[in-house]
Amino acid sequence: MNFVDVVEGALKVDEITDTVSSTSCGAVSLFIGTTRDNFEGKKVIQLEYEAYTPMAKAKMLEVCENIRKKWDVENIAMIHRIGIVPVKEASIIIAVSSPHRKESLEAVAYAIETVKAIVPVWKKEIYENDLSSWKQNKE
Amino acid sequence: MNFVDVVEGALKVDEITDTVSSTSCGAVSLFIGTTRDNFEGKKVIQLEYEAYTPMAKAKMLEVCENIRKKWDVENIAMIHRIGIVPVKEASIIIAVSSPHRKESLEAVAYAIETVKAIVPVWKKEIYENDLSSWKQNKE
Amino acid sequence: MEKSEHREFVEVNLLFFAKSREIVGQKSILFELPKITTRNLIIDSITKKFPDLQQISKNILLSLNEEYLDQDCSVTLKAGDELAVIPPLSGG
Amino acid sequence: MEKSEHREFVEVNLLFFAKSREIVGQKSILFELPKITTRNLIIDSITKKFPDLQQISKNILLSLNEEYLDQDCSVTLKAGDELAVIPPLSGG
Repeated sequence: MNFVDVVEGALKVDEITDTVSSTSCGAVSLFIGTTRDNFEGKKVIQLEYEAYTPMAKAKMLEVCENIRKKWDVENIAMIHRIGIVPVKEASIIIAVSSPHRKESLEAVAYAIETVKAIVPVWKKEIYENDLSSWKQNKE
Repeated sequence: MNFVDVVEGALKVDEITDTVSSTSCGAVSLFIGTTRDNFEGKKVIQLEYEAYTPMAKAKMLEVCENIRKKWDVENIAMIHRIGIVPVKEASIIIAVSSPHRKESLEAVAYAIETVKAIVPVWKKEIYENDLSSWKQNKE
Repeated sequence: MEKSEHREFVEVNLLFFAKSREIVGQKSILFELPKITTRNLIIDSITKKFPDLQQISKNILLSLNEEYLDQDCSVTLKAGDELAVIPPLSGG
Repeated sequence: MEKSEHREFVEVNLLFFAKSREIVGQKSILFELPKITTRNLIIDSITKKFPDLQQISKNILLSLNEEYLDQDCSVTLKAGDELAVIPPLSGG
């Protein structure tokens, strides 16, 4: 099962874990991207995310399909939060279940790299001095 | 912060995520080991885990220290459940937060390998025909 | 927009996101483009209409109906196509 | 256990886990061992006391006060030490 979504409001790691858990699997691996309170010495108050939502979902499903070409995994969930994400809260959760641990661990690492590279989502850092800056993912 | 524990009863992924989340971190990676319903064609009803609890905690702390020698991570939590773990439920959760994603992803993969190799915990698979078998982790 | 008699034009939905949205001040507009064109000619048309986009025009991607357009490709548009200006990604 | 006059013996806590616990039928016992010995001699003493452990004796590890004993090491015990029979691990 591939589950992808782009939502406003807090992400719930226990719900997403339940979504991918499977009786035939011995492993669930997760990656959670969270808002850091600093960037290059500047204090970050919060992040604001914007998505091209339908294309973002389509590209996340593309990442799911690529995972399945590479690894034997059971369920995949990717949820990206948009709007304001305060410090310490999750902007993205990726969860993958697999019969054996190696596959889900590798798949999650691949997934976050690929999501950052191809899924049309943007974040703006809002600093304590009221300034803000649109970010760019590194290669 | 290193947090390790060996407990009876269900593990809560949201609490463990909160335990490691940090305002200075952009990433939390998790590995959850879950009970599979099959092993080599036999139907598994549940697992039963037993630990040499004080040594298990000491060895989990040793894994934490080894992680910190290798990667720049912020918080580490490892919790192993003992007693009966029904199918689909978690026997272990490992969570690591880090400023950048690569470190926590690599640390979690290393952690579960090393825990399986050095932490004195044993599982017995209980099959539907009332038979059971103590397992052995592969190299 | 001027039309040459021998070129067919179509109207597409042009979407702006993130910094491009802030520069243009709109999320989407209807935009007329030649039916047969290229990715680079489309960017030229857009930056002609919105000169302030030139500050980021070297860093933007285009998508057509939710698929990225490669750098040099020829593009055939039809009325109602969804074209989007995609600044450097920063999701995750 | 027989004692030779020139060897000093100490009493340790010997713990059994998993399959070794099931075979022995106890979680822990008090066990007398030479004060200066080796890991292999300890295993010999334990399997002499509990012959049924021989079926897994090639696969067990020993720990002393929560540290694994390497295969061939010399070991100095003191009274009250915690020695554990560690069958192949299967945690995680």
